[in-house]
Amino acid sequence: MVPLDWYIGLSAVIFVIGVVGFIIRRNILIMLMSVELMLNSVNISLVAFSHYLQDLRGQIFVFFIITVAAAEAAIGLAILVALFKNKAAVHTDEITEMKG
Amino acid sequence: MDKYLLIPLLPLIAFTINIIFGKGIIKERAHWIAILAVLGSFAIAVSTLIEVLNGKTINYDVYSWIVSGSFKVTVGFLIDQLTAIMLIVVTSVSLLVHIYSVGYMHGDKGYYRFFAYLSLFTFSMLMLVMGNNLLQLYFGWEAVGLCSYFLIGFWYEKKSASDAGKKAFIVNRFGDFGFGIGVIMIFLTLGALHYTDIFAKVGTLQGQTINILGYNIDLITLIALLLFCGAVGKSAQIPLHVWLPDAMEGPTPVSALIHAATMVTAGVFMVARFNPIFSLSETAMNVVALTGAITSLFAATIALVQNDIKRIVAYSTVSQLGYMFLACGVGAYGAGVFHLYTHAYFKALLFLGAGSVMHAMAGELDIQKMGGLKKHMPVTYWTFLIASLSIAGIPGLAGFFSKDEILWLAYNHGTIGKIVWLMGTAVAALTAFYSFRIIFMAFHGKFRGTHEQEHHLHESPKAMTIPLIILAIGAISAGWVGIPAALGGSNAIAHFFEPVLGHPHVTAAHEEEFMVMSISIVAAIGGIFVSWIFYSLKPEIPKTLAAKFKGIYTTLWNKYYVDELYGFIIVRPTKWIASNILVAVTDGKIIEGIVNGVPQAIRNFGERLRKLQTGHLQHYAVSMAIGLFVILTLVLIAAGR
Amino acid sequence: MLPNLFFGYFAIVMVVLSLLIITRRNPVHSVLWMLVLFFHIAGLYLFLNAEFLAAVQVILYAGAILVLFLFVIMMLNLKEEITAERFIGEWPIGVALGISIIMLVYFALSKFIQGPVGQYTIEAINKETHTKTIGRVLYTEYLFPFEIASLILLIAIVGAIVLAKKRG
Amino acid sequence: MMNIPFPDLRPVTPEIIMTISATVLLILELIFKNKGVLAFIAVATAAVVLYTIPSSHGQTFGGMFISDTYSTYFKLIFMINLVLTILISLRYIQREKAEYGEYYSLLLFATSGMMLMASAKDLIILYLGLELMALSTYILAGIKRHDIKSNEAAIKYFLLGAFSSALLLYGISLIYGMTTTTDIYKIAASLQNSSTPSLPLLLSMILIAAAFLFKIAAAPFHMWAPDVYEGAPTSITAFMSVGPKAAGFAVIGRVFYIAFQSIQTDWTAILIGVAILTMAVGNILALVQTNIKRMLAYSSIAHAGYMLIGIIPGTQESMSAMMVYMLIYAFMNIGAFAIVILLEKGEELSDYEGLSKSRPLVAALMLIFMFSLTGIPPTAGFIGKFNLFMAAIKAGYTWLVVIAVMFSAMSAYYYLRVVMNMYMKEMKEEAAITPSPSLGLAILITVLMVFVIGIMPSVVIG
Repeated sequence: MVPLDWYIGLSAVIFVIGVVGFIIRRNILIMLMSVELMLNSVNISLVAFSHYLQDLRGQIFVFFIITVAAAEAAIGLAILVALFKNKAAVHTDEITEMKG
Repeated sequence: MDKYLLIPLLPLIAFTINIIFGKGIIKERAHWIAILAVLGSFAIAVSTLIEVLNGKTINYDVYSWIVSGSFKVTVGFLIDQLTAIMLIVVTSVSLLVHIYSVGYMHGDKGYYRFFAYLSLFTFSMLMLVMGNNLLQLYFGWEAVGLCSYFLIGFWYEKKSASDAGKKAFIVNRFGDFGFGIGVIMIFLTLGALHYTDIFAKVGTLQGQTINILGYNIDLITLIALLLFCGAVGKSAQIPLHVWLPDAMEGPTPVSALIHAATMVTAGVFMVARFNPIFSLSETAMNVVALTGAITSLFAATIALVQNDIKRIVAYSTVSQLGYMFLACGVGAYGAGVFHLYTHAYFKALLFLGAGSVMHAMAGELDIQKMGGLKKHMPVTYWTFLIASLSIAGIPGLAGFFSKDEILWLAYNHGTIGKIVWLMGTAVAALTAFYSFRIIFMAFHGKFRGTHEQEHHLHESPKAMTIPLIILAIGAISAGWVGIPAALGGSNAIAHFFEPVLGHPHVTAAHEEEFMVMSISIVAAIGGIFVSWIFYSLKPEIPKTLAAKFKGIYTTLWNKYYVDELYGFIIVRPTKWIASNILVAVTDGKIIEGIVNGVPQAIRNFGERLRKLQTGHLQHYAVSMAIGLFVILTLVLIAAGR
Repeated sequence: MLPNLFFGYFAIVMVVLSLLIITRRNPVHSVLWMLVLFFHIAGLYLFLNAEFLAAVQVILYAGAILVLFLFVIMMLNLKEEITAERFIGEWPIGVALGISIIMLVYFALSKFIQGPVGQYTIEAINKETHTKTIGRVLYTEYLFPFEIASLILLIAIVGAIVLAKKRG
Repeated sequence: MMNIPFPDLRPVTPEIIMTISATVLLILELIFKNKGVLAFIAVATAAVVLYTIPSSHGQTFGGMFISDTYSTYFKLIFMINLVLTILISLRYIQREKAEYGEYYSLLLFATSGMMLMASAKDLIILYLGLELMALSTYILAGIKRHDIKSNEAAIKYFLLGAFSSALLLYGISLIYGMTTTTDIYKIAASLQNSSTPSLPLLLSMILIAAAFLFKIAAAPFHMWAPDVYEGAPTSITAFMSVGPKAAGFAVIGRVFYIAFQSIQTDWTAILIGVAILTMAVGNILALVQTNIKRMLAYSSIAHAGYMLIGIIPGTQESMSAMMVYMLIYAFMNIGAFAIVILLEKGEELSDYEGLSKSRPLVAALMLIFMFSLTGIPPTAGFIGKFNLFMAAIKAGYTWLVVIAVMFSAMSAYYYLRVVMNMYMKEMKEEAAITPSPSLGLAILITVLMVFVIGIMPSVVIG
């Protein structure tokens, strides 16, 4: 059987890739995708735990996370659309009206 | 509701109503609320006095604000004989001044504001005298100071008024600084803030010393002197007396209420209240007695040559306050408070009379430009005369009994007592002289002002004269509660105060008392007589004297150059340091250097820090990630070890 | 051995896909790589005996969320996007930070000890079928969070309407 | 077929009423043209909920949800926050042309989310409650959708919020892997046995802490706050500066004290550092602001720093002092925002110059709130700080209190600058105000409470 540690490692790597993507990309859409990446890494580890711990809680949690991720994407994109209507900007360094 | 609580609460309610609705709804009706409130307080104060006369004392905490260990911040009332008298003084004078102000302040654009401040002041003063703990005293102390600041600078458009307000505020800071330290020291050494606890424990401090810069200083003396510092500031004693004469820039009712009858006597009240502490330190007592005597003499001499009617009365106040401290210093606290009580009436009357004169003279204050006012304003004249007779110490009037009690008890108090008695008697003569100088110059003789002013002369409205008459009754009769045994009285007031303030035991015979009494009567009558010769019979004498003793005259005229001295030793060096040294240090930015230096440095730092907040989303995420990274590193290293 | 190889394939492909997602210049490509990634994740779920979740992953993520992304991408000016700078100026810091964090996480997680084993063994689940088990648990034990999740979806709809709908 | 008993709904009655009302409001929005009706229903809901909270104690849904005195207190704060926000919103959202019926519905949903967070005994509920609150707040922050600043605030808040909740999830997943449970109390029991803290546990604790610290806007996770507070509609800024912050503190209290009890020394050390940094950043940066909403944002960061001092000692007394502080903060902060809303032009500090001449009453009210935020007696702010600092001193954190007092003294500088502007500077132009009965009521309530608590602290302490 595949050791649990492998799943943990995989999940950690994808999570950090998501973090890095979030930090370095200028495009808000890609940042949103990076967040989805992070959430998916969490899902992977939760499903793996669920399997190895013989407990369903992890999978139930994943179900909720997917739900929330969908809601989050909908709202995030709605905000982006609202922003886009006022100012055709999808890059974070173009929306620095407020600072200091 | 608790009736004692209502005493300070009513003026507070009046203040709140007037300050909130005064500008819009109430406007010219502001006085009704204020007067009704203080009338209510007065009525309750009278009923409280009756209870106290029947032997009841009240001491309880109304409300605990913060309790944290032995640090208890509470609002509580201690109503004993001392407080009961103070309540009567404060509420009655305040009531009369309120009524008087209806006429005096009529038509002023800050009418509602004036009454709001008066109410606030009354509230603060009542809190001060009714408190049963040090912090409440301190609160009242600062609050009356603040109200005084507002009221002196009431006509803030006038520069001299706002300057005087600032001066009063700053000079009082010096005194209050010492007072504050005194309060802290009492809490630190005794762990108590309530009077009863303090007085119960203060005996344990006896003999303890504290080492300051290598000198062993008696702890009780130190505490007493620190408290006295506050009294010196608030009651305008030497060397902090300079603010009071300037405070006359405020409206006259304010001078009468705050700067004659009530607030300035808070220092005397405080010393009397803390008599268990003062009595334990002979040094402190002597300092109090001498400060009082010197101030009294000093201020009386200045008053001799001033021409501004309110200034003369102001110096007279300083002088009389000195009298009260003199009394406290010789252990005659009861006599001091008795004088405080009689003084409140005749001095308030003098101020209000002066205000009435000013009203008629369209703001003129110089007595040289007055004269013959007697026939134009008879009520003012007669009441002013009664007040002058009372302050001069003519037998039968209020001032006589209280002043005589002080002099007699001082006379019986050892060497120091004899010295201050002599000074006190001299002051009595001087007081009579300068008081009647006003009478003769302002009310008798020919009018010396302009025609326009003469045409305008009139008696003041009823709202002003009625308080004068009531106060005149007080100036006559207030002293009758203290007729000494030597004159066949029972000296009721001394016995009344005895449980709280004690009473020095005097064994000397009545004959000796008559002697002391006669000397002061002779001094008073002599003063009046000389004044009559100088200012009525032969008006050229003062001018010749002034020319002959030019040095003395100018010294007195310039109030012993104290303001100039302070200007020289405090203000100028400070300015010099500021403009020379600090400018050199801070590149011409004096204010930034002192006041804004540190904040500016922080601001500069903030401005730099602000650059980090770029508005760029990623930078925020990076900051979060860095924060996470740092915390992770630190914690994992700490745990991994 | 075979499962390990299978996992190895999935792991490597998923990491590579993740890297591709965050580095592609064209957002459409990122979305498409993400689609592939989601299929792989679904495969991994199957591998972990979570058939229901695998289906949800494909239907919801690939079918709904990514489509939503594509709709929004259509609003962008892709021509300009392709020529624009991809990364922020300080991207090396971000990458360095990422590498440091993964090292720390690896250091911490190398001491990972799994918790006690529960009652839902693979046999027990297989007996009832996965979907049914999940459904039963979801509607009994987890009824409360399920209701909250429904509220979250409701406000997602409300939010989208409030923010993006044309109104007078 | 298994027979499953229907869960006991009594403990969740307040939440059920709240969400039903929120949903009904969505429908009523189509019926009523006058949105004031919706606001009234929302306030009535809050009142009903407040009435049902005390009788709802207990656990339900298999112990996922707990209603106890702790959650009750926070729910009280949420209700106050909700009611005051609605009162200050009514006229304001009309003025800002953002009068959507969904506004009130979303406020109720956000508040339900906070209530769930305060009552969550299970991390799943906690997460879902947090998301319910967060997603509603993102929308509310961006509800002025024609305003670029509002859009910017929403997108910033949203992206960083999503990022932080991903951190939270990762932390939770690790905890789950280590303990096979998501129940806060069972986690504690499971971790009790291990004598030395394991590194994965610390990692997950830090990740969870980061997410919570993000919600309360503590440094270095605070940077969203000034931008979002400035850009969001002012009424929502008031809402956000109290509600999510209180909810954040509620979950910090519960999760850290119970689930992470075994590693208390570790997280205490982190929180001390964070608290000091938060106070420093909040106070120093507030000094240099020229926009009052931004200044209040930094001030709210600083206040979060003070409140963390209540969490650190971990005594009963300090925790309750923190909760009292939160309550007081709710009143004085929303009060200050209410004044900002009252003024037609009130977002820049220079708008306050000479306000005492043109609007003496407004200036006096602002003065009271500024005094209270500074912590000058006899206002509630003083009581809050005194109580909080005393509790910390009694627990032996005198040095921390000394630092806090220093920063607090520094805060006088920027709060009193508003007062200086109002009273010492010359008036540039007559300040226009947009009064309304509801806004007046909100100001009256807040100013009364600032004084009542300030003068009679026993109403909230003990």
